[in-house]
Amino acid sequence: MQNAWLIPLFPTVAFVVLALFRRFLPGQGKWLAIAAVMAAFIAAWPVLFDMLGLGVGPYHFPREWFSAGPLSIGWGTLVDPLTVAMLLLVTFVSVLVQVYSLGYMRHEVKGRRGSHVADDPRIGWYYAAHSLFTASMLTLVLADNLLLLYVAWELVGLCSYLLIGFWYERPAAVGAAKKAFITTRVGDVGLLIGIALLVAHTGTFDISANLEMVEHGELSSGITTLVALLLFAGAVGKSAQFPLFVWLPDAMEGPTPVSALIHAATMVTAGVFLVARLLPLYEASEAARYTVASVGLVSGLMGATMALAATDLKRILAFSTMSHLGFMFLALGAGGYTAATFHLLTHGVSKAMLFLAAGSVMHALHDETDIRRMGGLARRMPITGTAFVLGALALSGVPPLAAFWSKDEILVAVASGLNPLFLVGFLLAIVLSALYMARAMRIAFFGEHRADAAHAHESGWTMKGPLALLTVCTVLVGLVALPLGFDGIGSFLFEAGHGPHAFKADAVWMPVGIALALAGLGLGWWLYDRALERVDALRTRFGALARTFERRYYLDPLYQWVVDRVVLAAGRLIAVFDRRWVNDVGMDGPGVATLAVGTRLRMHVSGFFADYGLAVAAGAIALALLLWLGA
Amino acid sequence: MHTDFSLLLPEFLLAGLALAVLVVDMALPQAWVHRRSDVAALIAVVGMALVLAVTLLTGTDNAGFLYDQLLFTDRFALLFKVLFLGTGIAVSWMSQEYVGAKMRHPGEFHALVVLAVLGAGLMASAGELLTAYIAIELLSFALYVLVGLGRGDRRSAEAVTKYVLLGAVSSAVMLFGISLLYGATGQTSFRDLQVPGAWTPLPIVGFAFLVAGLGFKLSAVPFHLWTPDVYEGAPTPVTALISVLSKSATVALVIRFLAEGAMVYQDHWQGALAILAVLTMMVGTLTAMAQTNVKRLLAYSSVTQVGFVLVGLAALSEGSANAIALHLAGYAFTNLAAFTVVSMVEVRAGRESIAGYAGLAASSPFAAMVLTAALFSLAGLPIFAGFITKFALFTAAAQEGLLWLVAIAVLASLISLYYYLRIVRAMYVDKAEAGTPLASRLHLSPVSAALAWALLAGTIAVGVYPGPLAGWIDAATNALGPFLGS
Amino acid sequence: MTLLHFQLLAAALFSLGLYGVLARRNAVLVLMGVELMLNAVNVNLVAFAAYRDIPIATGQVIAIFIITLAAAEVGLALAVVLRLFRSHGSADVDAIRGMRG
Amino acid sequence: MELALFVIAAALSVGGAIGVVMVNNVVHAAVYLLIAMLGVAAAFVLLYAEFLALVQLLIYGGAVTMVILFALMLTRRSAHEEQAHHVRWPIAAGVSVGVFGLLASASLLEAGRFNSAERSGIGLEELGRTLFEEWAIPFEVASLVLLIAVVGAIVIGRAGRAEDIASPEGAPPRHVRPGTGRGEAR
Amino acid sequence: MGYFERHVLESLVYLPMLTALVLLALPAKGRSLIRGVGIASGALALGGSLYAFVAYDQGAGGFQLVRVYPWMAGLGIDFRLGVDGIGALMVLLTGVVTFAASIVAANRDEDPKAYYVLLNLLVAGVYGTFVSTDLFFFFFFYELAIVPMYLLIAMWGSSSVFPSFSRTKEYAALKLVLMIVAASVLVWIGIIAIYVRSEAGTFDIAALSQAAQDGRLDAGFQRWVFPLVMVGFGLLAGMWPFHTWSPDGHVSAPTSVSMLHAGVLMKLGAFGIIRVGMQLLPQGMDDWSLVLFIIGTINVVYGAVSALAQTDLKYVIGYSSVSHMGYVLMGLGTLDSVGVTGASLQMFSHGVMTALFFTLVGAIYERSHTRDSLVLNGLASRMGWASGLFILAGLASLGLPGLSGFVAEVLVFVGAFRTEPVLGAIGIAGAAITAVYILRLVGRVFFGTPDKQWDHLHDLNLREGIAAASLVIPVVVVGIFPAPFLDVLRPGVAAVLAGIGG
Repeated sequence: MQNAWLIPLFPTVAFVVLALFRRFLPGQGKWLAIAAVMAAFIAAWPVLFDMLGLGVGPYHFPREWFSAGPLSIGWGTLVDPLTVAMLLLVTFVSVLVQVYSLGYMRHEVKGRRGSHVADDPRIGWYYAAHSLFTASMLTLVLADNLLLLYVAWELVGLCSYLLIGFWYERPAAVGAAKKAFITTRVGDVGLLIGIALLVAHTGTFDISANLEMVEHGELSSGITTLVALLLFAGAVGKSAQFPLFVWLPDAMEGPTPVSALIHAATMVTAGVFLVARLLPLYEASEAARYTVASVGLVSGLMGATMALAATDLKRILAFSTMSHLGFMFLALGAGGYTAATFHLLTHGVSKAMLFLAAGSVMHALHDETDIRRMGGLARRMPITGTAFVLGALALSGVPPLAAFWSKDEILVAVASGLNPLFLVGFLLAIVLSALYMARAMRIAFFGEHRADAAHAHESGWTMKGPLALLTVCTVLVGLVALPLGFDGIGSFLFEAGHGPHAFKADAVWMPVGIALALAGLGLGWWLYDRALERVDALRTRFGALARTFERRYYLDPLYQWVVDRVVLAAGRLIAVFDRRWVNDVGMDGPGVATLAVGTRLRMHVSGFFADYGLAVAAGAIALALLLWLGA
Repeated sequence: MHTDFSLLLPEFLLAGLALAVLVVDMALPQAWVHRRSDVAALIAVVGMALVLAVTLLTGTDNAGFLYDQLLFTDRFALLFKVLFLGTGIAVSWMSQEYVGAKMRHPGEFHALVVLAVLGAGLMASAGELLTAYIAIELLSFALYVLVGLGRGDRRSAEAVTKYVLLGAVSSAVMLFGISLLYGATGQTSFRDLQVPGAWTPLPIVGFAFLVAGLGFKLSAVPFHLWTPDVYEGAPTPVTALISVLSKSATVALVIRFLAEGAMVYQDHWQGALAILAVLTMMVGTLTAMAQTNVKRLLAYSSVTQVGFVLVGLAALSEGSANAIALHLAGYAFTNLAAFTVVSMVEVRAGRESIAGYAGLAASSPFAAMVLTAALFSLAGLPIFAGFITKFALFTAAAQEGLLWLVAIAVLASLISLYYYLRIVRAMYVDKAEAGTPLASRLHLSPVSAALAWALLAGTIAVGVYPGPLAGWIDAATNALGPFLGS
Repeated sequence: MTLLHFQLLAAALFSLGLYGVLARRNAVLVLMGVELMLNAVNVNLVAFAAYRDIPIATGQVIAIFIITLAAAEVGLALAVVLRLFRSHGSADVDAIRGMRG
Repeated sequence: MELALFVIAAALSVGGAIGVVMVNNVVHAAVYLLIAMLGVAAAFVLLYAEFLALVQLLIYGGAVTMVILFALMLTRRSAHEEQAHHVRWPIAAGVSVGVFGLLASASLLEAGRFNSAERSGIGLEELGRTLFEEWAIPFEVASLVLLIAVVGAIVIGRAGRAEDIASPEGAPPRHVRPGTGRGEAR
Repeated sequence: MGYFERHVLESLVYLPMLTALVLLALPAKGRSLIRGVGIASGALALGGSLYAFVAYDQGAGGFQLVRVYPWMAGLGIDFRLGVDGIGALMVLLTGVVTFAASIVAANRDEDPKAYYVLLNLLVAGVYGTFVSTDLFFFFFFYELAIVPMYLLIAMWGSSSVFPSFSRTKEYAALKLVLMIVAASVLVWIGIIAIYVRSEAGTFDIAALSQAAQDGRLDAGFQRWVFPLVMVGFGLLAGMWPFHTWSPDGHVSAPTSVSMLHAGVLMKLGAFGIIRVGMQLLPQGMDDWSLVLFIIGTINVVYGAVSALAQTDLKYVIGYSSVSHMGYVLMGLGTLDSVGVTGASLQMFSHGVMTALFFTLVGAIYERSHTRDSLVLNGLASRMGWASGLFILAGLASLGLPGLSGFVAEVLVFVGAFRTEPVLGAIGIAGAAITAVYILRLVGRVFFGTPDKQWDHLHDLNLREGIAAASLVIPVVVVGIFPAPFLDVLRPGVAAVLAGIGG
């Protein structure tokens, strides 16, 4: 377990080798990357076994990285069940996605002699970035201190940026990448401020030490709340929560495997991970806790409604991701540590699978993503179709699929830990999430063929295999909630101090949850029939609302306005101010004035002899008077 | 009464040298007439070099004074005599080409240079008002004639007229001052003027008039107005002579006068000299900004430099006397280097406006480099002499509590950089118009080039390792030590 | 009759000479002004020398030097004026403004 | 009696001086200069400096005035061809009055402080001995000054002649009049 | 101490001077020989700098590699050399940037002789400043570094013409030189004032520092002298509002000069604040630290916001330098051991990073003859290495972890939060703006499909590659293994702060 730090090392090495020497490697080194991440995946298991054998920890292995003044910054590891779970999730999904990419990244390449199907020309770079991402994400979950966490946090953001913008010839991809980076960066400002503020007060970056101080009340409540909120800002950005979610739908411009890995299963969950990791901090502040819950609920509802209005298959999934991440925050806000982290895992698996399915569809349809141009795909692509349907059902909360179990936990947590208003909102969100999943499923995979969908076919085993494997996991992973063989996930993923607890079927909320999910699904199936008449009628009825959903609550134009009219305008204003006033007047001004004085002053040498003599005489008198009167 | 005439051996030799130059020039065989200029220059340069050697050999242990403090042959005088002889050698050297190309009286020219050096040396030695006055007149008369020796263009006539008439007026003012001082003390020897409690109106006016007259020689504002016109109108080597020799000699005289004759009243005259320094620096530097003629620009630049020296004079102490002497030495190298190039460009390319210097760097990289180095030195940038000499000067002034004056001085120094850069820009950045002399390669005469090399080396040597020179100067000002010490 | 009388006489001569220098346009007249100023100096010197408790020769010696040098100066200056006249066609110092600024 | 003599001497010199600076006719001015010199010589006599008075008469009255008159002849085109006074003469007058005021007030304030009441003369012998013994070096230097003056007068006097102006070595650089900056790119 | 160890510092000063002399003696026609000599000198400088850096014993601390040569006894000036931890790091920085710049300089075609001569003078000045422990020589070399700037920019620079305004190289050169000299005027006054007031009779920094400790420089005196020093040195560090010479100057200067100037010369300013301001005027620093802090924060935000509106690549980098030097000023203003350490490391980090930027922009400009980010596009497809490295530099600039900028900035921020959290927060926000302009620039210039007109562009050649690599390596190494650098800084920072009693 003390060697857990080696896990990120495998992909790191792969990254370094690929980044520098990929042109000398066969297939630009993609096999190396896969091997590395596979090694990491394998290496993660001993940690789990250690933990099962030794107890849940947490285990802290500090190591110094560098120090400045009184501060010491480490690269140590903090291993607790959450870490182990994340390690497995990240490496597992990474392996599958990288394998999947082998197929996905083979497409039409324009060469000198026409186009042919081949690996993307920059496949090596693609795998390098993937490796870096995996390494960073693993570091993030292992980090024992906030600075190392932040380092990894930024690096996963960078990888997200690089991979979203992987096809940098496409302006949309470049724009999306930029937007993703900058938007999350806004949150990161809060995160870094929060870290700096916390460290300024506690004097250490170490997470355990900080939490200990928080629990011992060594920080004033004001600072605690402030730090908690600032750190949460980072989580909001990274996990695409309201109001910083705008980058997530655009991020779908990247290759779909990237979306599956980064924007569904792993990176976006970093925010949840962060809050979960620092939950004592939030529990110490009611305001922070409620903020987290509120943002989570609002994001959950907004994501769901936007998913309902979106027509792009990947974006529907993206909004769904946002919505489910919202549920996790809601759970965290409610104190449902186990619920949130469990949902993180189940959602991660399901959503990755859904994305892979979507990728499979896109691959078959020449990058078509509009669900209105699909239809009847289930028949043409049985594996993909099965997977998608299972995924949709899972996320809707249909038992016994993955997300059912975790959603139920969240429901229980919300019902017990928060104001009833949150419960109402969450119930609505459950219905909505079932509804939009049904919609996507119904329109894309059932009904009649539209456009190119007729020629769609399944892809090779590299894509089908991971998809199938994830589907199986989606079906099965939720069952770990049950005490099968061990005491269930609740005995493993529990927050220190709250104690382990086994899964308990709640007599009230489990049926309610199932009923709502089924109702949503049914409603969706009924609403989005072939002709979409019923929907159109609704749409005309609630046009403004529909438009609000479609336009993503107008946050994009608002931000665009802020960027164009405030930030860039300020930039232009300052630039002109800098040139005209600071430079031309402030700095050149004295110079120009001096020169003007000089130009006037030179006329004092008039050329007249008399003036010269006069100056001598007058000067002599003046000097005499000066000396005389001065004496 | 000490009347050891052997102490004055260098002076006698110089006088003889001047006559020899005149006589040889007149008696030159017909076959040599076309080399008149070279012969005169050679005799003057070699002669002055020999005198320099004699001065150095005899000077060190022959400290003393003649005729009841009339003339001092102490180390202070020796230091300046060496400086003046060096200046004279350089000016004669650089004139070789100029005089040959532009003048009809090489013999007279070089003889007058020698006499000017003699006059300057006497100024540095003079310990008494009348002797000082006559030494000043010797130098001034030589310069009057040299300025008038310019080929018969209108500018030369104008320059010499203004110079002679104003010089006479200033002499009269100075003499009136001397007469009042004499009247108040009954003495003319500097050391006898220093009577405590004698700072009363009549001697004050006398002191003021004396300073005004010396200020004229120094080009201190407001007595400076002749400077640009004379600098512009005079033959360029003569301009160099005025700017270096005349200024340094006057400064030497002023130092000795203030040290031996007026130190007890320093509190009284310090403020006035400081004001004079401020005026001189600021007017000089501001006016220089708008100049278009290189020689005029250098004229105002020399006014500014005098302002810096005045800062040191206002704060006169042993330290600042050292610094002033160091500054003058560095300034001599620097300014002579600059004028060597200016003179060369005038002779070879007929250019003396700043714009006319366009393309000099391409045409003659060496000349441009020397001039640039000289200008940077004048601006007070390292590794050139100007940096350390100004630094020493301002530090010394600040030590006497005149930090505010130093602040103004460094400000003036900053402004001066602007106009020096204008010349640098013309030389390096601007391109010569096709067909003009500087559009093609400009060949330097090896004689001038050798001088330029030597002066450049001196400028840099003072800039990077002033220690030995400073030590020598330190020993020299020790002669005035008893008067300067606190 | 005291020293003061001579001092005032010298001051008057000096001021008048100065006025001549400053107000006159003909270079020769300017030169005459200078001569007046120098004479004022001489009056001063000689008077100071005379009104001393212990007579000393310095004042008169200086005056002799001044007279001599003044004469030389006149000679030189007049040559200069001649040259000015030749090149500019007049001896008017106001007219020589070829250089300024 | 002595006072009367002083008044005469002063009147001669001051009157002459006024003449020098006021009259328009340059030749008249030269004559007035001579008168002023005479007045000064008279003052010298009153100060027991007979030798100096003699020198004054010889050098000024003889040499200087003659030279000046020659110069006037050589440089004059007509007697009244030009305005003799600078247009800004009031300023000059002001400054001159200022100088007088300064000198006079300084003298008045310190009258009697630096001098004895009685004047005394110095013997010619004493004067000569001082001049040639104590002041030998300045004397020799002065002779060099005279040498320069002679050389200079010759050289400069010749320099302005026509053949000299049209010198053989090409045209001198065109002088650009400062202040206008024409033809000069800054 | 071995021979080399005894003489390494002075050798670093003499080496460029000697190179300049040797070059002067070479015929101007032998271009490849001249370039060879220039590059060899740069390599030697790098080697010497590395040696000096390694030779510095961080355990012992204090000034090391000390040499004293008598120079001018009258004023108490000696040629004293020595480095403390901060100086050692700066020497290393100078070596790295000099090496890269001397390689890049080989791309200049016009008059390489004069160019290398002036460049070497500049380098001599920079080295001299970092290793001088005599206040006079500190100032001497400080000014020496300015001397060649005018010609380097005015002769070899480039003018910029924009629709709304234009900046000629002559203007930029003049402004740069005059402003820096104007600032050094303030420094000059400050130095003389310190010398006089201390009555130490020497310019030895150690002795003057002792005088300050002994209270011979009283608080009132320090209070009025410190702003002179702060503004004087601060101007060279790009301190707002005296920063305007910097973007214009960097834009107009030829590549290698921009590298040296932004990379090293600006550091002289900050170094001066440390050496003179903090060490000789501790009380003044204490009084004025908040002002410095606030100005630094303004720098950060103002520079970043200004950079947002720029379209010229070099202007973006120029303003980003203003912004990044703000972190240095902020860090110094904290007077906190973490903050000052961060500021010192930021000096190094910004130095290599910005030199890398200019190397790459220069490479792009020499090929495309434009720096307009609105015209350039899709370069990633044409100049892969250049684009990749530019993006790397950009990421370092926006404070991406794993690269040098991050460590330095985080330390500055933590230091800031330990003193003035609000300013720290503003600084962090400024860092976010950096991301905006860097990513906008990268998106426009490197991504997208390249126009036809860029078809002929080729990637970095070997020389440029070596230059860039020599700069990238420190960026990455400091980002990943900052410990050796911070360990060297530690004794220096501790000594500086010890005097301030904070």
